Amino acid sequence: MLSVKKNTYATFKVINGDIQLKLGVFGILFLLLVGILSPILAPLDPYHYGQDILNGLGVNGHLLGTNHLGQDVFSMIIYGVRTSLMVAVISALISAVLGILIGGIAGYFGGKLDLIVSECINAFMMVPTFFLILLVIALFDNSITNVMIVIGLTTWPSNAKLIRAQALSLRERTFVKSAITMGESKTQILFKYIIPNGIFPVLANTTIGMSNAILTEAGLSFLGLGDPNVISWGQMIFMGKQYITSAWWIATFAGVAIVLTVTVFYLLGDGLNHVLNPKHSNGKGGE
Amino acid sequence: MKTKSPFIKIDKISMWYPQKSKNLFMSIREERKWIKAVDQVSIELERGEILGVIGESGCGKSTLGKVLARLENPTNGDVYIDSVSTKELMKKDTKKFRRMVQIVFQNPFDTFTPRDTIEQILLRPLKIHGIGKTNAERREICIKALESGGLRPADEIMKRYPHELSGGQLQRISILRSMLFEPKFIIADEPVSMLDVSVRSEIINMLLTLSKEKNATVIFISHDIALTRYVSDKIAVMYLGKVVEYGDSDTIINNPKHPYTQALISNCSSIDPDEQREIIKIQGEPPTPVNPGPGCYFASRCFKASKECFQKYPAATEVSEGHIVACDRWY
Amino acid sequence: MKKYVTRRVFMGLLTIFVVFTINFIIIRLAPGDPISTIMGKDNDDPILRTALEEKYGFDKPMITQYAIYLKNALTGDLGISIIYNKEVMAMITERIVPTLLLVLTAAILAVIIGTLMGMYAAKNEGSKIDVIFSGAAYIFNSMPAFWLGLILIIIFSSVLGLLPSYGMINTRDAHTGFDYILDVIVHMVLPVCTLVLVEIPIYFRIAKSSILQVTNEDFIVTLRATGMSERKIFNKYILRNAILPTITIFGISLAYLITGVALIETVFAWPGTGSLMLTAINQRDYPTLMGIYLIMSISVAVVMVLVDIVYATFDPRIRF
Amino acid sequence: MNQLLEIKDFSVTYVNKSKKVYAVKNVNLKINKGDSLGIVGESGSGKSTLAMALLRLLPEKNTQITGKANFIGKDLVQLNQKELKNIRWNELAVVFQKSMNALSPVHRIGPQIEDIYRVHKPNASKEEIFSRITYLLRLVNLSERVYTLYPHELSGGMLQRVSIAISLVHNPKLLIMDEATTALDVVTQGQILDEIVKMEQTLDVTRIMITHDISVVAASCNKIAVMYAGEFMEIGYVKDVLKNPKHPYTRGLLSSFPSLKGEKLKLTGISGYLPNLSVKQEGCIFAPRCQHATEKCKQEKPLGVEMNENTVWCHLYSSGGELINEDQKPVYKD
Amino acid sequence: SGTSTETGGKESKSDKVLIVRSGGDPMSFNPDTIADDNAYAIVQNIFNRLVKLDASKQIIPDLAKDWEVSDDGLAITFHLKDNAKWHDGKPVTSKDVKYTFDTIKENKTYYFNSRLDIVNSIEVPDDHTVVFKLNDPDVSFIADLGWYATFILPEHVLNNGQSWEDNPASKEPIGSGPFKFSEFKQGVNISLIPNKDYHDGEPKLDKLVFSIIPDEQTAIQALINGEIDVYENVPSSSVDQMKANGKIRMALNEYPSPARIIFNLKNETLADVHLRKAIATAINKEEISKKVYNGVQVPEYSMYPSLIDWAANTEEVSPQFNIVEAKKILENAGYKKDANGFYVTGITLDVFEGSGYPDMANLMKATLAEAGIGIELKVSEFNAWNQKVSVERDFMIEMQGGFMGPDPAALAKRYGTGVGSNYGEYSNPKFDELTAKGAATGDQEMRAQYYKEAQTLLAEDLPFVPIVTYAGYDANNAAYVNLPIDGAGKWGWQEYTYTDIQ
Ligand SMILES: Nc1ncnc2c1ncn2[C@@H]1O[C@H](COP(=O)(O)OP(=O)(O)OP(=O)(O)O)[C@@H](O)[C@H]1O
Ligand SMILES: Nc1ncnc2c1ncn2[C@@H]1O[C@H](COP(=O)(O)OP(=O)(O)OP(=O)(O)O)[C@@H](O)[C@H]1O
Ligand SMILES: [Mg+2]
Ligand SMILES: [Mg+2]
Repeated sequence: MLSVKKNTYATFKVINGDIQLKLGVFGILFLLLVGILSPILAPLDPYHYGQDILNGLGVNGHLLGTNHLGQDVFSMIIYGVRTSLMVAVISALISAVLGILIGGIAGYFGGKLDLIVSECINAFMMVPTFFLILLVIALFDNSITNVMIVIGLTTWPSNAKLIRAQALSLRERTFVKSAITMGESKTQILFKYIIPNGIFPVLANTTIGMSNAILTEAGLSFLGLGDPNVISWGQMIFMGKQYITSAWWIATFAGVAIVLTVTVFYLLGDGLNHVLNPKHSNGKGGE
Repeated sequence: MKTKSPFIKIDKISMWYPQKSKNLFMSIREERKWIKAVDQVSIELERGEILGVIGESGCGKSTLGKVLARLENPTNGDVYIDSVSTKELMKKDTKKFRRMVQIVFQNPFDTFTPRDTIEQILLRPLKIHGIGKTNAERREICIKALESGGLRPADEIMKRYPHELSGGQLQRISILRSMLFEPKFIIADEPVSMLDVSVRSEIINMLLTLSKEKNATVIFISHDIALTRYVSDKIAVMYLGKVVEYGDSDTIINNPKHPYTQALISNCSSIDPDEQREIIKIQGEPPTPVNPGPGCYFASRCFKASKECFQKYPAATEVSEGHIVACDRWY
Repeated sequence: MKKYVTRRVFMGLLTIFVVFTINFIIIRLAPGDPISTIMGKDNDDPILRTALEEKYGFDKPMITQYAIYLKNALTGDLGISIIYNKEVMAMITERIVPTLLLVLTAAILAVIIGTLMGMYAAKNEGSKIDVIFSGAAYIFNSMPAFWLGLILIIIFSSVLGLLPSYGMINTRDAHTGFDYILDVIVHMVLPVCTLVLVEIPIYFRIAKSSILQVTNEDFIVTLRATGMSERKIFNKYILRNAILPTITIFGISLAYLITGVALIETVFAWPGTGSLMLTAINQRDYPTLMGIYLIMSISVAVVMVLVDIVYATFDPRIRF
Repeated sequence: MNQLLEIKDFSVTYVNKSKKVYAVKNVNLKINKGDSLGIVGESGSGKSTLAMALLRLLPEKNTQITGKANFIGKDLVQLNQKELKNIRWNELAVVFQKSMNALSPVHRIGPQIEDIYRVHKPNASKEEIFSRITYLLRLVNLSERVYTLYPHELSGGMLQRVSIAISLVHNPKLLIMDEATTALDVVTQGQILDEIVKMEQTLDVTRIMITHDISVVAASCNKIAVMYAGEFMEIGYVKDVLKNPKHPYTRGLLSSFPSLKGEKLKLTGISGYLPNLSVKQEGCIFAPRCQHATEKCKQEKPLGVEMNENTVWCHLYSSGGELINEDQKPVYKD
Repeated sequence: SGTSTETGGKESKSDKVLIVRSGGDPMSFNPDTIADDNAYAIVQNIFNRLVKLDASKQIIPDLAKDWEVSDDGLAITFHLKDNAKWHDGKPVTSKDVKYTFDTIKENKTYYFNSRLDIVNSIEVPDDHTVVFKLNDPDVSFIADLGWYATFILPEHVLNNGQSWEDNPASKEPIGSGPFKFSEFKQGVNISLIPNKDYHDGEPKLDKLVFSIIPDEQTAIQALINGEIDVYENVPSSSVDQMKANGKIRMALNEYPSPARIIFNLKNETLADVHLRKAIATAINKEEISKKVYNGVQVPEYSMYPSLIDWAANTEEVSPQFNIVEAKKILENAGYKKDANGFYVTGITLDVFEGSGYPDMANLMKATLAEAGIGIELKVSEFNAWNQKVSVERDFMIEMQGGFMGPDPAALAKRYGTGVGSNYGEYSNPKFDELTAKGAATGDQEMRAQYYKEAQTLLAEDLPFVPIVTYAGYDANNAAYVNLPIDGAGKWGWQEYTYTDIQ
């Protein structure tokens, strides 16, 4: 009957809505697991320069072959998860903490401070960030720590903007007003009411920020500005680029790994946005 | 006039917001424009009195409430409670002021942070103000309060999150929480307008009972003129930030003198289908409170307006004992 | 509206100034200087170094250098490239044309294709095609553009031999006239495709989600209630409202592209500002670096301001 | 009889994920030409759902509509899109509450109205449309100036007037107004209600007025239907129902409204809360909150009891309309 | 004729156009102000020097048909070819030579300026004879005249009161070389057209284009696709693939510029020769050569590039790879293992990005770790590295390359006491003495003697460790003959005068 068809359709839509979050969460868990268990999962030490040079797929037990230095590509990919996750998490953390504090304070305290901060945010949004990151990394030290810090320092404005908007509306919310009349201090309110209640959009944005951080790191590595002391996918592409026709596996799998990881973060971000979007949680209070 | 100073004296209180200029730099050069949300309002109230405030949307009722509760700092004026300047009090002892003055908000669904349980929500203010020594003691206080408000079983309700309770329950909790401080002055800003009609009466009755018990003075802000009449002893009618008429509630409803009050009341429909409605039409939409004046703010819409009305803001006239009208053509 | 535009332009100028200053500081604080480049790899003559430092004024205090540079920049004089001994302005104008050609073509194609795809997916939400589009959007959105570029070169240039792999024109046969244009177009195919492929998802998603969102607006329900055909509702009302976020995103991503295209320019040896910038970074060509940055900031600011203005003309609520 | 709309056994269910919401349950209703029916009920009682379902504007993918709704000889529930298109606005128009969002924000008001006008009269000339619209705008007390303005340039009251004018462009037979005056303040609301009543006399439309404010119904309708949790409790002439309410719920509701003039009576209201609409409940839906509820009430759904021209769904009354037990005369404790 | 006017429209297909890959934009077309690798290949075809280097990096005549050194070594006389003409038709005379070097000597900022300190005066007895009067004897001066920034410039064009940098003539250079400047498109290409009146015969090509492709991979693709014809020094990773390509001719091109690590002897840890020896012993040069350079750049043990075979000491060399031996050296010197098995830790190695150096450093790090020497890599972009290493001298070990030919006198410039390029601040009076003797003698055998002895000292002291030679394949379109690489002893390296289609 008609209603049956409607039913399946509705179910499909719901699953479709949730599936992103599900995939995202499972994907992240998977990546985390791989990151934690890298030493167990990787068949070989990726920092070991073996005798097998430029072996193809499966040759001599190298699942994804080896590179010109004799490193096992599969093991490198596995260890690369660590670098990518580290870059993603730490830079996003820096960006989120900065953004939340700056945006939260500006939005909640308002007034001239807010005007100044929000104009700064607007100005900062106009800054060509990749250019800036590139410049700093190229000119100063290209250690992975620097990369993470610089990404964090240049991407906070979007978080600040989000949380500021949240703070602006939250401070008009009744529960904040009522907290004031209950005698709570401004800092208490900022940390107890404004930030916890306004953090979700930042969270969703942060996962997107994480994917961008991974891509940025890869881009820098591709320009030869990666940190040689760690194994990163971007660097594998950079290194594998010269072998792209003869030993295509070096750059190709690293690229695939980036695509998959970034996709997982995007899925998570979208899923979060989806779930947190009030339009999807219909139904009024009560129940 | 009176020998004894009133319990609560609202003294020429004003709240002017600067017209929002979105640009930091241009705002410096531009001439400031002011939204006079509340403009020189003076009211005196006795202990235990209930004042209803009515008026069109945007006339400054809520702003008045917020200023009285010091959620906003008034541009001008002060409020004295028992002859104590609340401005001074805020500076010296904010917490004491907070315990003296409480506000009940319109939207019970939004009065509590969604992340905490009712228990956490109720205990926090007690802790802040050092009421009760141990958490157990504080819990006891809360449970007693909830049960007195008909919220049973109290300890079960305390475990819930706000979204697991109905609007009526939440509004009760909100009122009960305010009462924990035994405030002397309560501002209720449309406390029932978001609630289902059928549960309104219970909330209103509870508010009235509690404030009578504590002998607190109440300002009751509402759109609903019939309800305001039911609740309050006195009524103040506001228009664009000014009180245009003030008096005993029955006097105001039955014998309004200000043209605006007359229009307001005539437009207010009743549930009595037989009632003859003869509405007074006033032209136009309410103007914005940006730099109003210089004459009577209502003049442009007034059916009685004369030339003079546009020139000078009319003085408040006491037309009968305790009935004050800010209109030169009230007769 | 006039006030709005002035405000935006003013903000843009301020941003440029701030960015410019930050940039000056970053560049000057960085280790290394152009002198080393001029002196050549195997030369460490300290006398030569001092002489060169004097010649380019690097011996002056930084503040003085900044003041001089700022004064000159205000009069439109970006100085002379230390490395190439050429007017920075001339070098950038020469390079910015290919960059803009690449970026604008890609952005415009991406916005058109992406939006069309988004429209289709929104209309047929949940259909197979929608699922495919959405899935592909995730994948391409996550793809490092430089990697995609490499893959495209291998496929279309090395394996299939269909398209040129680098540059903007065929060096062997210098074309003129119409052939020249054709030649440039052929060379543009791969880099533009790369950019378009990674940009499409952005417009696809924004178009799809904003169309779906507008579809639920009350006024659309009202229009449905009037019996207006879905087609007309879609074409006239939904689209016009749903296009607004696309405009904003267009601005942001165009701005991003202008600066982010450097990677693609490297991969395809495209003679644009991106590659000029990378060389300038490596050689510490201060005037060129500052000049590029200034011009880029200006372009980004101009794009942003233009987009804001376009947005304002599309959305009457903005005009105040 | 000049019956315009007859709703029989009409139900609407929302199907969201695994959860169902029974928003409207087996309701019956008749409306005659020239009537003005006010549907009152508390928030969530299903008023809007009923209206939207009649207009067939609910998203088909997650709603189920059953029953019949005969409107000028056609069953609204069964109509296909093409037939619907013909009926919409021509015969059946609607005004929504959220007037702020009722018009596209990026189009000028005039052209939007023209588009709507052309839906059913594609060949109408500009002059024709303009004269019709200015006529209607004047009817709701607006100048033709709004024609060239954008929605955000109007106040809420003006937009609401525009919405009303738009709903009338094709002289519909039935006009549904869902909380059309709720968001407005007292003065504007009073004036618009007054205009609606007058306009109705000139244009001869039948109107369904959905609101939670009984005083609005008292001021502008001749019939009233009291709705509670998706069901009708009582339907009848405004004068009868408001003066002499039969259903315990109606009484409770009325006692929640203080009167503006006259004696100050104590407000009582109804204790308890609205039932959960996701659960199908046996018996009278109001029984859990009703102080007269008997075992029967808890088990059996009451059938409509006709009294004069009013109908009450309550077990307190016999099919003849008398109170079965005088002791149970619905009064409310103080 | 002779100016750079396009023939209009499309050039006919039969035109012989040679397209050479260039890594980047030239900085200037004045070849004497700065040393610029990107310009170097181009200007060699526009200008002439007194002498030039051939494909094997030996000195051969250019404008000077021959030269002689006076017995005391204080005067060098060059005899110029008499048929050389500038592109505008004016003859090239010894006055131009004098003008060129006098101007360089006056300008401290010009690259060759400090090298001319040794020159007391330049005399021009006639139009085709130039005599350099030196303050001290130095035979290697001749070789240096064949390197960067020594091109002879036209006095009549440039001597107009403006500096060379600002001179508009520097933008459209007029030289005496086989090709004339035609066009420069920034970031795209540089086109040269043949000089029909060239004194060594008209070039065979119709057009010589240097196409700018910064990215190596793109350049390889372009070569495979036939979009370019010459790619000097292809990455070793692509060598096998290109060798297999029938359309491409591969030719090995070697340079006396070995990759080496240099110890900062001012650093306490590294001042210990035992540690240096241990490090040198723990470097697996074979592995590096094979993995990083695909065997193209071979291990280098000699302290002077073995490519210059007459001067290289192949007996006293840096140690062979032997982990056990390295450990033994450390043990004997009294080093103790820590808990992780390291004798020494905290040594940093500064490397710049490119040339496979980071890879090389990573491999070294791995074998050094095996020998119990803990190294931390610091990779920076070249300019930052340069600042750190060469200007600030803030490093422990650094890795670099750099030209050490064509004359062993280069040893003194790299490792002589107090010399600018002596980053590690090596100082050995005996070494200084030997190199001084080498420079003052004209006799090649004697010189070889001195320099080999000096190398023995280096092999003992190990202020640096050579790792691999510098070499690369030039990949050329097989259709062309007489490319620069084919010109050993006949024509200049990077010179296309004789290049032709088969
Ligand atoms: N923070 C603020 N900044 C600027 N203007 C404000 C602010 N708060 C209120 N206003 C303005 O002050 C006026 C009075 O607002 P207020 O909320 O007090 O009205 P109200 O009488 O409570 O209306 P309602 O009945 O709709 O609640 C309005 O015009 C409003 O726009
Ligand atoms: N899309 C939906 N999905 C599920 N439940 C819904 C949906 N829309 C409304 N409901 C539920 O249906 C019931 C009736 O809602 P409806 O909007 O018809 O009430 P109403 O009487 O118009 O209330 P109000 O006075 O607040 O407008 C409510 O319980 C509501 O939560
Ligand atoms: Mg209010
Ligand atoms: Mg509704």
